[in-house]
Amino acid sequence: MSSSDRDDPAKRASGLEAAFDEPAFVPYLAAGDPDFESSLEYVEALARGGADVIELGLPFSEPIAEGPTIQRAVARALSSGMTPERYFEFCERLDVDVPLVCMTYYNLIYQYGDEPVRSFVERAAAVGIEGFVVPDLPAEEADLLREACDEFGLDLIFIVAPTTRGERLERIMAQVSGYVYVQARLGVTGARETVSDHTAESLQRIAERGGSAATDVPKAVGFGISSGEQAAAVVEAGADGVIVGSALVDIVAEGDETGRPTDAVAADLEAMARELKEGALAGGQRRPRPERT
Amino acid sequence: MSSSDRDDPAKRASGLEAAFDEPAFVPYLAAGDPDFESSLEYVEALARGGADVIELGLPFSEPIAEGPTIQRAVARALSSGMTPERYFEFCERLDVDVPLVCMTYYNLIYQYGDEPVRSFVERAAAVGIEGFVVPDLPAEEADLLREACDEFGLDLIFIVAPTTRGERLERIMAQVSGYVYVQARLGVTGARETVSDHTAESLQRIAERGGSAATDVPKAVGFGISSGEQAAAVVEAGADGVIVGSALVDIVAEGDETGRPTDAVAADLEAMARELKEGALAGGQRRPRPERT
Amino acid sequence: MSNSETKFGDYGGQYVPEALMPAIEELTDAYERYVLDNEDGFVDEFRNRLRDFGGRPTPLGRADQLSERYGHEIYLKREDLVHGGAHKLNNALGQVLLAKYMGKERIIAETGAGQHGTATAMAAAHLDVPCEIYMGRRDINRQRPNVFRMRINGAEVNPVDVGRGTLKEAISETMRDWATTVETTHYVIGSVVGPAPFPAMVRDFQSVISEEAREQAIERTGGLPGTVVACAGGGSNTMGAFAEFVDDEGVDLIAVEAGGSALDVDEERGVAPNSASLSIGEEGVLHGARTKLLQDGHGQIMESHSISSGLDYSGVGPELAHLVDVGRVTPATVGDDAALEAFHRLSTDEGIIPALETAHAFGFLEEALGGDDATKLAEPIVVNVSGRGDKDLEAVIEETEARELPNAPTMEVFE
Amino acid sequence: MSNSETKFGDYGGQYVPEALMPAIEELTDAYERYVLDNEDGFVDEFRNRLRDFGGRPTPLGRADQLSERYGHEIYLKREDLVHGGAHKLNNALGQVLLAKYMGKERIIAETGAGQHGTATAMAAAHLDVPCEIYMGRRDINRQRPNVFRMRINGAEVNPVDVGRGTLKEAISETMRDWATTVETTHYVIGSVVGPAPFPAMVRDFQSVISEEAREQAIERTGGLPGTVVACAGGGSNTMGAFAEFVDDEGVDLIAVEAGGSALDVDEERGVAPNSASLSIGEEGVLHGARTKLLQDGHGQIMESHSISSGLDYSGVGPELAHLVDVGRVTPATVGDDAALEAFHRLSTDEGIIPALETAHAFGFLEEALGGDDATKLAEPIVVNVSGRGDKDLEAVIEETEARELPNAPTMEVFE
Ligand SMILES: Cc1ncc(COP(=O)(O)O)c(C=O)c1O
Ligand SMILES: Cc1ncc(COP(=O)(O)O)c(C=O)c1O
Repeated sequence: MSSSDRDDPAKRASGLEAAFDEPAFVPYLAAGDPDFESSLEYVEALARGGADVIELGLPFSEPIAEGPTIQRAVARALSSGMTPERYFEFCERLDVDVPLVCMTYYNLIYQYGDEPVRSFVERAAAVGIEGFVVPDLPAEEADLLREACDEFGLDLIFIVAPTTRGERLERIMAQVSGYVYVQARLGVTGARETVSDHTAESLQRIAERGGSAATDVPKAVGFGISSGEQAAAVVEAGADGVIVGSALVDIVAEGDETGRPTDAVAADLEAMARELKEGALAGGQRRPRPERT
Repeated sequence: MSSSDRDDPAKRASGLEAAFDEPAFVPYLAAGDPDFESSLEYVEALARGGADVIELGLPFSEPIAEGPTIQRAVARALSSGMTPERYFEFCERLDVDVPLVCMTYYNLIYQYGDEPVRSFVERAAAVGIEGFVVPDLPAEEADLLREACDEFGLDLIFIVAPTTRGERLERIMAQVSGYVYVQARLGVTGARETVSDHTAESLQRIAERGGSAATDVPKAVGFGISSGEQAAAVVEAGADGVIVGSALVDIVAEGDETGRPTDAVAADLEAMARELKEGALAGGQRRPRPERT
Repeated sequence: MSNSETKFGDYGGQYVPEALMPAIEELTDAYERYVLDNEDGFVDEFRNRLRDFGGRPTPLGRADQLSERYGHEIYLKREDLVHGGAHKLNNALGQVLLAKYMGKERIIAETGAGQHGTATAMAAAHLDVPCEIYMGRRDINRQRPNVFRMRINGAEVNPVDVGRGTLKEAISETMRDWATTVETTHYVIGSVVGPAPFPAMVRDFQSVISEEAREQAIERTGGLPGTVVACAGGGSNTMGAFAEFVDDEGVDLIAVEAGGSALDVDEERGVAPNSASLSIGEEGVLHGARTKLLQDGHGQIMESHSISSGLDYSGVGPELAHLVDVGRVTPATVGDDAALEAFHRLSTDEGIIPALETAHAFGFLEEALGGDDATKLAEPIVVNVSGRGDKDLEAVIEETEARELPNAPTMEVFE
Repeated sequence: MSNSETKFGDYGGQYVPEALMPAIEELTDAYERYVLDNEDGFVDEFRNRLRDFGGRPTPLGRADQLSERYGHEIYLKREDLVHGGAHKLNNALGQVLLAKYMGKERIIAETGAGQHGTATAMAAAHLDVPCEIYMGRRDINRQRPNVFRMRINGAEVNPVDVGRGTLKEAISETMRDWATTVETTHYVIGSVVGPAPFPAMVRDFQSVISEEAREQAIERTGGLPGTVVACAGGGSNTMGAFAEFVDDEGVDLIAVEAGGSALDVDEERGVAPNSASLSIGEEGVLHGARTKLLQDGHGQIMESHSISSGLDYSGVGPELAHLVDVGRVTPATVGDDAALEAFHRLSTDEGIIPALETAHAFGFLEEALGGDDATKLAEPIVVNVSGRGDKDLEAVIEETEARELPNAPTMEVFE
């Protein structure tokens, strides 16, 4: 991620939001799955396929928010030797031109370096990461991370769940930056055949109680999206972007299990990325989007 | 047992006591072990070998006073179809010239016929039985059986155990008739290599607390005697006779297990009987027996 | 000095080998002095240990789901919560303690389900007396966990290979040991059976159940129960649950026996496919007492049968036989299938996994109150939960699978 | 309205997915209203059910043989006598009842040793709520009887095949279920771990242990105990046994963790051959709370190890971590071998077969008081017997045979 204008911390926050100027495709992969070098190629393939932001997972041994697909990805990455330090090297090696978001669990952020949290954020900023998604860190416990993000100019993305309502929603929306991760349905990550009806409902709720951030901060919908069609539907329902993880990890997993060549897997990922990106764009065209288009 | 002078009830009691005029050999076998016909031959062989009284077991399903050897004999007899009725037939068929004592458990005596206990005793008397040994019937519970025995002129033999002392001993000795079954050691029936030292001690105790019966009623010692040598030692210690069960049953059992011909087994039994009888006689010679010899 | 009862009507007595009679006289004396007359504070120590070691009092709790199901107020007396998992400790602790007061150095006991053996092993370990348990080979194999427990408590377990290898044979074998070792050894008999003074003494140790239940019922419901239900093998939990109510004429007492697979007897094979001696047994003498027995026409004892080892016995306590004869106790039978169903019902509906023995008492509730031709029982009903079912898990699973019971859970979670 | 504690010093908090936060807020509210303020008589019903269904109070009994062995007055708080066989029901019953008050229709729980799963399944059956239990595959195989019990109580048991298949994975998987079903479902967490309000709430449900023990000690010994000893996995029996003594400065509180096979960690393999998070763990965040953890230098959670499934966990309750940091609670460790020996000692000497978890507390007694360099502990000593060992029999036999322990009985009675 040898980029130029993201060296200035002040600009980063806008970097993420800008990625949603058109309906965005936000893929997730676990760094180091199934090994360091293949994983680099896979992430780069996603960028080629049209990713607007990449959520790059730093694997944690207890991924309590993940379904079986990503649990296994995390296990593969861990056993291939992925560590926070190697993760940062991975980011440095990565040759993509899209913003990176670090997706990980709080304990890894907390344990790194001499100063809990701050050391990790500092190092993340140095390797070009622009934001964080931390599934086990609700807004209530996020002060330390928020401070460090502010210090180094990174975004702190929060998840809004179908159960997040009323005052909670207001509190989260007041703290969020970069984008809002709208969880499409209850449960853990994992590809689904059909996308839940919660999307429109959730976006509606955010619009009602989200305050100024509801209009200012993009809303990316994730959890279960696995096809261009679904991506289109989600965007049509009002999302500013789609987050896709398990459907992509499935391709990596299958490649690993069947021993396919890395470049073949990378090509499939790129094609899948393209389908999803095109879906998102198609969804955007199918609806009136006066505010952002 | 087609005998003549035992038809008169009044003479029966003396019949048993008379058997101890010289040191007596009192063998035990379970009637019907391992089958009706062989068993007849075995009992007759004992008579030929010198038995003075025969304790003929009527098998009961819960022989709580018996060791493994006799338990197995009882099981063989039961599975060959022995019942109280068949037992009486067995006695009728038996061609021996020695008094028979029925050894069984109380429930069989209690259940037989229309009148509890009395029916059984009546029938036993009719087939020529002269006495009873009932291991699970202590003197305290023996009233009904005693009455019936008196009515039909049979002896009721009680066991005196090593633990029987003081008043208990007196009470038992006051009720006993035929002979006293002196239990040589604690425990259950079964052949032993060595005979316990309790014999002399028990006889001593009986002499002290046994009242007139201590001198009038013969004392037969049993539990564990398995050789002529032991028989001699027991008689020498003062017994009027030896009761031998398991050592004889062992011969029956071995014959049954190895499929030996009945007459060969019978011959062995007869030889063993002879050894035991001779042992008893030898024991008698080795001690001064002014009162009875 | 109080006198112990040796007969209950015509039942009871002391039909044992002479070698044991002196010990039984000694025991009778000790029973009268220590248990009946509290000499040397025996009863106080017993009660304290029952509380501190045994966990008494046990609760009397309302069975909400069953009460609703049957439209009757149902309360459970929770002997399953006694240390070791059954009422058996009440007696075992009493007898082992008594043996210590008597200066005995060694304890032996028979066991069927293994509950009495376990209770005795625990009591013996607690009171520091060596202990050996006789157990039929068949029962060893169907009650493995209890065998482990006895061994782990330091008791020897002596397998009995005679006959069918169940409780009857174990009792006979223990009596044989006792006949050999009677001078130093106390035989802790496990139910209200055997020669006097055992039936009265075991009842006295167990009557803490009804003593508590009576008080608790009055406190909780404002009065005496209408009905008390208990399963009956030898009848110790039964007599324990009934004892203090026997004089309360208004309280119905129901003893539920194992109906096994059928209520008849196979004279030919000498086998009764049930253990219903109160219901179909005949008077006779076994294991030291005159009582009701499963026997053939000749007086040979039949092999009994029950899905529950602890009820699988051809005899029954003489006092219970007497109370049935005089009409004070009503006998009932529940078969293997109904007991198994009741086992699952209590487990899923009340969250209490009962012993298979205990399950028979609940099978009776279903049969009396569950069907279309349901009768009424006098309320409130107290059911004695004589023990917990941990020991029965493997057997239950096997028996359940063999029957494909509709209300039973599957076990396919294991690979 | 009372306020619940969410932090204990720096420990505790609520580190959970956003989807769960509303449920946790709802739970916090319910905890404060029902548990802390007894709204709708919740606490009264809870106490009554603990008594009638759970069998409380449990006794505090003197351990005669151990007292003699160690020359110290030793008393046992008998949580092994609680229905189900462990202290776990205190909490499970409280939470399932609370779930009903909250209108939840479904119960889920994780379990390690199976004791919490069993307790939850029993409570759910008792209160008529459907229930699913997550259990690691490895634990399923080493605690079979408890799996049977859960199934027989009507609970679903969901095997967790992830990772090493122990408690850590089961908790993660239950959290995943909860994240999916949170609107209708209550997650009955099994120890004083997890996000607030669980650690405080579970402690409150368990503190009945020390409430009773405190009263009983005063009544029995005329004063407070000098020392209270409890094993610590997550720490619920520990906090339950300590809670009411925390303010009694003179009472020493000792939390005994599983020392496993060694007290170090294998960073390379990511495995700690122990479960001693209080003793050698580092601050971190796991399963919703900041606490002491077994983790590698990167913050990855280590697989823990203990001979006892119930202690086999990489974390520990945040309040306990805090009490250790401030010096109020002293941590200690006892390894697998010493725990197994202590298991046999309690079984043969006191007639109480403890859970392997519990055995660690007794292993501590031996190590502190048994050797030549024996220290003194303040008397009287109360040891919390957190559970019974029925669930551990097979494992104990296997582990014992592998070690050829001198004080252990053999099992050759089986053919
Ligand atoms: C739990 C339980 N209930 C009942 C019984 C039957 O015995 P009793 O009829 O003496 O209570 C047993 C015997 O082992 C038992 O374990
Ligand atoms: C008997 C027993 N004791 C202790 C524990 C450890 O849990 P905690 O530390 O929460 O009491 C368990 C857990 O399963 C247990 O079953």
